[in-house]
Amino acid sequence: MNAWEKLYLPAVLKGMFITLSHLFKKKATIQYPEQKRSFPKVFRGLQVLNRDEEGRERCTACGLCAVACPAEAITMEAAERQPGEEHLYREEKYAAKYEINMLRCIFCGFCEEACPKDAIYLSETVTPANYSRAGFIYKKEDLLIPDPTKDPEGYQKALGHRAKKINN
Amino acid sequence: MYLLMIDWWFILEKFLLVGFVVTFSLLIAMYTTYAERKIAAFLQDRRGPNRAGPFGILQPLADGGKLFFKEEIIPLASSKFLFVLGPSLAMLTAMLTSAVIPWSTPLQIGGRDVPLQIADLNIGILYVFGVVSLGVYGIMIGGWASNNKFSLLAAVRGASQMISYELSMGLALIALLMLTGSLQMSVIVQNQIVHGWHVIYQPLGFLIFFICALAECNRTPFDLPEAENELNFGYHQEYSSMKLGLYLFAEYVNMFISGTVMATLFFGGYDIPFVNEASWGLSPNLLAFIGFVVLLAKAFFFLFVFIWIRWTIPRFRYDQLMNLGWKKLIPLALVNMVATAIVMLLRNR
Amino acid sequence: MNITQILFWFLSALTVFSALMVVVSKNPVYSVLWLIFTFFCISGHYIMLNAQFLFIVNIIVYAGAIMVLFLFVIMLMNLNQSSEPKKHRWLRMAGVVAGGCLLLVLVAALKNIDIKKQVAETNTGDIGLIGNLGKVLFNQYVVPFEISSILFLSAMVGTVVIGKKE
Amino acid sequence: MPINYYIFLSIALFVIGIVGVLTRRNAIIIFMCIELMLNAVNLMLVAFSKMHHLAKGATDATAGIDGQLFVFFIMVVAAAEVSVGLAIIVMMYRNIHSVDVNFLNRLKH
Repeated sequence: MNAWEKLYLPAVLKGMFITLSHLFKKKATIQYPEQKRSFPKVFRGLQVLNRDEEGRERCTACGLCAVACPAEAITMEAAERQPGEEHLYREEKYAAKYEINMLRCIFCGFCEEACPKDAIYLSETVTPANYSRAGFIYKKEDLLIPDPTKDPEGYQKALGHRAKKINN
Repeated sequence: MYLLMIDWWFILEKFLLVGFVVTFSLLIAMYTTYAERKIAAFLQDRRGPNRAGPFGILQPLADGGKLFFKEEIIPLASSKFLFVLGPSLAMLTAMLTSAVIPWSTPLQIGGRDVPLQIADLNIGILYVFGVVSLGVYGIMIGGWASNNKFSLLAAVRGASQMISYELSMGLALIALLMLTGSLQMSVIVQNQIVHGWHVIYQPLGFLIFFICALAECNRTPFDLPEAENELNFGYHQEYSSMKLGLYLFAEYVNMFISGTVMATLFFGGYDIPFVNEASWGLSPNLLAFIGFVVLLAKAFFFLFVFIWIRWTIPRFRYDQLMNLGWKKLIPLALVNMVATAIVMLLRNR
Repeated sequence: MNITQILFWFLSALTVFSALMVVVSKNPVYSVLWLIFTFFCISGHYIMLNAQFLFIVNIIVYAGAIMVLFLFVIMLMNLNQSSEPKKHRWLRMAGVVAGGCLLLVLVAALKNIDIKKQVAETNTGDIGLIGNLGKVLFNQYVVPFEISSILFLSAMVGTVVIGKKE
Repeated sequence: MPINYYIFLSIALFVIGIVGVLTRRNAIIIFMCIELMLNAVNLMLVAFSKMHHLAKGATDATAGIDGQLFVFFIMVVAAAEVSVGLAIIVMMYRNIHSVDVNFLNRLKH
């Protein structure tokens, strides 16, 4: 270094003007609750249990998703469909209990790929916060998508554009 | 200057002035914390606090409220009195300096000239110096009373830093004093109104003074006493609640006051450059107000530069800090002093 | 009693009390702090005598530099009261008695001197102002002033030599 | 103020300093007591200088100013003394791990 460089003053001034120039640049912040970053097409968010067009649950409790799950986050119990419940369940067998432990889930999407009935898929919701660990074990009620016959808007919203690709 | 004569109007007006200056500098310090965060954010392409009130204007109030309602912790093995004394001293010494700053030209109220300066001591600069040298105690007492080895180390570190930089600060000022021939702040400002700002004559002196002011206020790149991330948070490690708030606040008050001191000593105080505001024919009160605003504008500029430097230049290592203080700034200040003396001698011949 | 006298007595009482606390305090750090307070009181006396320059120099030099050094050394050595063993009780008594005797003798000797009627002027008089002091200092006393700078230099060198590790 | 008040005040401070030197064993405290004694003398000198000024100020404007200059020089000497003295105390602490003056009676260890 020569004497001029050893003074450090020019370097300091240069640095100062670099930071000053940032004063006038566009801000990178996205103000989250009001503005949201758009997700890529392949984004994998929270799982959702799907229904068909008549509002019947698609899941038959075959257990393939639980087998495919590398994190062993999925538990389910099967039950047989009783007469008179045809408007609730699409197949003869259904999941009486279906839980996903969101603390274990790694959002890999294997469950979605394993499912032969298109019953489970990953939506665009990001996992929300919760006060207790128990709250992160999502029950079937938490996972089920709104009924399209009763709440078509909520159904479309929960579906997102990702699921449309699957349904068609 | 006879200090003990009693004139009740005089006392009343001084009380009002003191109250005004204190509340005003506290207010400014409050909003400097906001400015610090906002400018830091802007320099880093962020937005900064913008939730409390429009543009986050109420953020300092929210911060203050948070500090007030936090739990007060006094370490069991600390000396309680000194533990409380530390932050109070820091705040006190930060405020005391403002007593000799001439804020503007005198007001005229009811036929009386009311000078906008709390005390026009003829040892004005030395007074500033005395108070600055007392600023060490807030840090040292707080650090020692916490009974924590990290805060003690930080306190010792801070004290030696402040003492070292006081020296070059004083030497840089001596050259300035040779120009004015007086230590009185009002005379120094008057001299600049007549002859032009001192920064023209003393650019090197100003640079040294500025660097030392950074070090005295414990601002980056000299914020070793409180180096929070690599050196364990510094002398106020054990402090919580409003006592921590006082320490943090004292830093901002210090910044504001040192900004005004620099404006007064080197940038003409309340003087507007290139114009003769007395010839505008305005009323003296309006002129005083304009002068006050001008001084504030200069002080705010320095505040901005302080913050700007903080978010640009990384922290010094301790040996680098001492090297800069003792081996660079002091010889430079001495050279500056001698050069000024020689030039003055030659010009007088 | 006018305000000057009230201030004088108040300051004097504070000075003596804090000076006593310097000696009495167990903890060296408290001693240092009380000594600083004593210096402030003495500075207050200087203001009363209108010796403004000495007032500020007292604060800068004593309170701002010397006492910081003391505090520094004490904090670095981490001395607290347990590390200082007390002198024997009778030795301490002897010290106090000897000091008391000196006080008695001095007071008795100076009680009836003829300058007793003289008055030190408070609040007025310009000789304490910095300009006047400076003129005399750099005319009549310029040689002692320069010599004191040599003293400082030698003290600095001495300190560095003593403080250096072999 | 009458000069004898100042005289008695500084005598009191001086004696307190002496008592401190005699009764304490901590070298730093002893040192501080010496500073206290120096300050007692300073106060006395300033008071005397003002007394002289009052007595002779009408004929000689700088009467009594030497007293204040002496105080200035005493402060200079005190500053030099403290720096050297504290260096000695630090060295002493480094060698015998104590600042107790009673340990200094043995000249070697």
